[in-house]
Amino acid sequence: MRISLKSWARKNSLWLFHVNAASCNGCDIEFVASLTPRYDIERLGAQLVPSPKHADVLVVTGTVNPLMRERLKRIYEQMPEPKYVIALGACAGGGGVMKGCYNVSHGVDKVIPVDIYIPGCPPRPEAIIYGLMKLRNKIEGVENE
Amino acid sequence: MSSDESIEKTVKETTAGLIQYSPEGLVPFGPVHPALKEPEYFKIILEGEKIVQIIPRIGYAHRGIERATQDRTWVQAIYLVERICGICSFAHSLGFVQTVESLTEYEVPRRARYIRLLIAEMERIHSHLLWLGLVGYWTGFDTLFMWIWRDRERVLDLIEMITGNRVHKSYATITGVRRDLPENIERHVQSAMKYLSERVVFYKEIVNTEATILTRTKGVGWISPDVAIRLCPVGPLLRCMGFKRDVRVDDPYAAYDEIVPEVKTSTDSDILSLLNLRLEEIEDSIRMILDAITAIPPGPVKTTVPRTIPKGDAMGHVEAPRGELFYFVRSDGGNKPTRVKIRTPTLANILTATEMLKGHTLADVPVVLTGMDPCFGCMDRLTVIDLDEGKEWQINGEQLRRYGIEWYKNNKRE
Amino acid sequence: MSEVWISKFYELKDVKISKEKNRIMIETSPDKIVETCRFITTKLGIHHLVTITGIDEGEKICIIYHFWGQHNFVNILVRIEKTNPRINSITNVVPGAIFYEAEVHDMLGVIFEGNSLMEGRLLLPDTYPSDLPPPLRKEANPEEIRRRMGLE
Amino acid sequence: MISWIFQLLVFPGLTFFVWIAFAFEWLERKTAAKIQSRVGPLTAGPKGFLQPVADYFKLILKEEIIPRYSDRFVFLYGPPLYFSVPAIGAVFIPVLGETGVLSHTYDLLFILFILSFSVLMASILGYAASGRYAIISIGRLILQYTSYEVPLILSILAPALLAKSLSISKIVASQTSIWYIFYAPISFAVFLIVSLAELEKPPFDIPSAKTEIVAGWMTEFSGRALAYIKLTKNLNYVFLSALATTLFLGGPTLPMTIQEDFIMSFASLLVFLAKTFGVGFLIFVIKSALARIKIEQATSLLWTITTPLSFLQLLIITVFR
Repeated sequence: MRISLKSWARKNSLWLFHVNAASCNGCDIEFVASLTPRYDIERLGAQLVPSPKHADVLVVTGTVNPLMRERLKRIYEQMPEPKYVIALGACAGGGGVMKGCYNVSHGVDKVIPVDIYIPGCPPRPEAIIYGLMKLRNKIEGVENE
Repeated sequence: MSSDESIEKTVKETTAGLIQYSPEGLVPFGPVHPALKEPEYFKIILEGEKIVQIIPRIGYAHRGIERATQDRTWVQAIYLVERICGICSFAHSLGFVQTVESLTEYEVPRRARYIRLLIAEMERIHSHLLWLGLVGYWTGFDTLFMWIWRDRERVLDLIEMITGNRVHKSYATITGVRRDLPENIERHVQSAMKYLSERVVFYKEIVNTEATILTRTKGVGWISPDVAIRLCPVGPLLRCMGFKRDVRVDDPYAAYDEIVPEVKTSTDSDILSLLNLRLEEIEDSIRMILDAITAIPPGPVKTTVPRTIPKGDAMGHVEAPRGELFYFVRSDGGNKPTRVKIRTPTLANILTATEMLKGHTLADVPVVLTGMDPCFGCMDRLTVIDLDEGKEWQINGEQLRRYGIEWYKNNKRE
Repeated sequence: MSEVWISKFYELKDVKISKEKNRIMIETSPDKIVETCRFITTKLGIHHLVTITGIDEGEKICIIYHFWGQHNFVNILVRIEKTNPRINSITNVVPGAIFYEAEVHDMLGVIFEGNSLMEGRLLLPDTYPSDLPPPLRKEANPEEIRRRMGLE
Repeated sequence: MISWIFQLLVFPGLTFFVWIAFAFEWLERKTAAKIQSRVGPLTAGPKGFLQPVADYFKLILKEEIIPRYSDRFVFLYGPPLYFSVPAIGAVFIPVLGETGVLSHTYDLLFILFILSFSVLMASILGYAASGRYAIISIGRLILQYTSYEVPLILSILAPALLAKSLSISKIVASQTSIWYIFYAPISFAVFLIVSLAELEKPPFDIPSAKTEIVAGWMTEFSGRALAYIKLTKNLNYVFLSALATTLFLGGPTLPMTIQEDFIMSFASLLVFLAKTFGVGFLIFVIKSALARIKIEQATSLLWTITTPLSFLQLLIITVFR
């Protein structure tokens, strides 16, 4: 299988921007834990960047409430193409245990398009690494078609 | 008398300043900001690099959980309130469960009370270590951050062995805990605690000797205790001002009447003393865990209770890692709560933190603001406050977005 | 300690006092709330206001002020009319109450006279429909709120 | 002529230094990871060696967003210009012999110009992007620059004073017997501290402190512009390490002469690389062990400690030589 320079560079350099959209912190601390020595997603070339304009992947956690919904849209619009979105956790995937509360959206995909869903309440760091690997495969597949 | 008046004046200014500001020198801090792992918005008004006023705009993590508890049964509500916050999740479920227990006549088995203490203290260690690592991150000391988070994994391993989960434990239940301790857990607990106590000594040395950390934290965020006590702070923030107040001692729950915690205080009321205070609390928690694991009595871990809870009002509080966590529960005798009121430590502390920041520079914002160990997920479970001009917003989301773009355009080159 | 306090509470007029373990409940009328709070902070020396709870009881709104000091909860309970929910603010006596009062205002629509955060629409998301009742009122319907805020 | 252009653009000029810049970033990330007991980049290339290359190509291939209210001209042409600053400086560094590809009798002065010009370029770029964080960041950057410029110049003057020349090749040539680090150790230490400030590394990463002002003046840049800026930062890193090597560690000079020209050049290259990576490694380790300080603390540290120290060094040199 021939791998183009484009997809090789893209899949090996996933810069993450993390948005906590009204989450309970559970997913966020597990996401941060996946950067720390035991899990260390920098092995895959992923690193946390401070500005959405530098990022390739938007990692969204939480139950996107109306205040954060507008912010989330603006952040997504600020990211340069190609951009990918990971919905981290049950709340971001479809509302989770908060389903039916008056101030939550049922999932990130109601607001912005999502590429990878990582379920769990909260997902373990291993699951986050698995999700990143799925995203790498997806990038490769899209580019080779 | 004059000192009383000056205190009164400072307190007045703090609360009045929440709504008065001028747009010059305004710097937004958040809601999505690298220093905050959670969304929260602070308007910072600057003169050069000096902070004149800081206005919190809380509500970005509001979900409406208090309303949602009214639509769930008592047992479902435990798992819902647990998900208010991922860091102090056991404290939330414990606070709720104990408040509900005080409405019933069932006794919690002694073994379950010990296990509750064990998990609560492990959670305190995990939360304090997490905060300490993030202090390293905020001051730009990534190495410290990585080391501390590596050591934190040891506590999470123990929590996972006992409860089955790393973050949301789903462990406390009405009159007890859901499952018994696994076999041979003493060995694991003892080895992990031995390792951690060595590391805590090492971190204490780093914090008190590393010059760059000292310059960033010593004397930063000082606040007069007389002013602070009027603003009703809780937890380590209150203890670092010299007030000896801890719910575990003042109103013992779980097994805290048998294994008594030592309340640490400090009188410096700055960020460095907060760092030392939390490290000392970790040491004390390690001692309590080691005491509890040897003294743990045999017996059942829960009793069976009916699905309905007798009519009445009850209030209870626990000492979460961040301070006093308050629960009020009203039952009408049915299988669902009529009203659950939660007051989290961060909401109590935020007023004090804004007062602590005045007169400091922009570089101190992440250290001080997060020095109180905020947990906005907790705070916003109900509260949404827009302090912006106090004017009525009657526009929909899309208009708001356009308004934001326009605002950015007009205020761009100030 | 609590016995001494209870004997002191009888200095206040028109109060109902009940006690269960270390929870003291004082029921008083809404116009005496500031006076009662000042009594607690000055005479008893309790400065720590834990929180303010608001409960919709159908006909009336019940507001409970929880104070904690020296191993005892001291709660002040007042009931106000739901049709005209107004009460004096205690921020002059307990400055830390400012956010708690604002929270009750947000969730139940109670107006605290004298609190600086009461002006205009202060609480809930900006898109919260102003004609709907506040979310913790009995008549509020989460489904309707969700639909009106465009979350469905 | 063709040979000269080859030297300028490929080896030992631009391309050579760009590859060292990539290697520096890889080494920096690996060292930081090792100190933090992590693994660091692993999947891109052997041991993750191609990680910086992947980052660079990915950024080049990304969409570039130009904010509507920014200065379009500067936004488009600023980043390549910013990149050219250390790139021009690097060709003055002697790699194969005692002279660089370009050289001049007073080229040390030109190096000083290069060092200050890169800060100027950064502030122009930040101002063109026009964001609140960028403005604060530039204020800090310039404040920091004004406080470290004096110790920077004074510490560079020490080798010049020792060699009694402002020409880099003369300074290198007079270090064949003994390196200037032994004559001017204080100046070397000051130079290292000031390098951290010039490179915006901890404890002087104040202008790009991500927990205070997001990414500082780089916040608004994306895609191609960001690729240039990142590369320039790494190239600056290499440039300063190479400069320290040249001025204090004897550059590529060997203790003996070898008759064969090719072997001689190759040995010089190896010596140069070893020293440069050594200095770079020293900087990585220092920065990993420190927290960020505040701008007023940085200013007072640079003015009250490093400036008098470098004066003292100059005094010692003048008295004893």
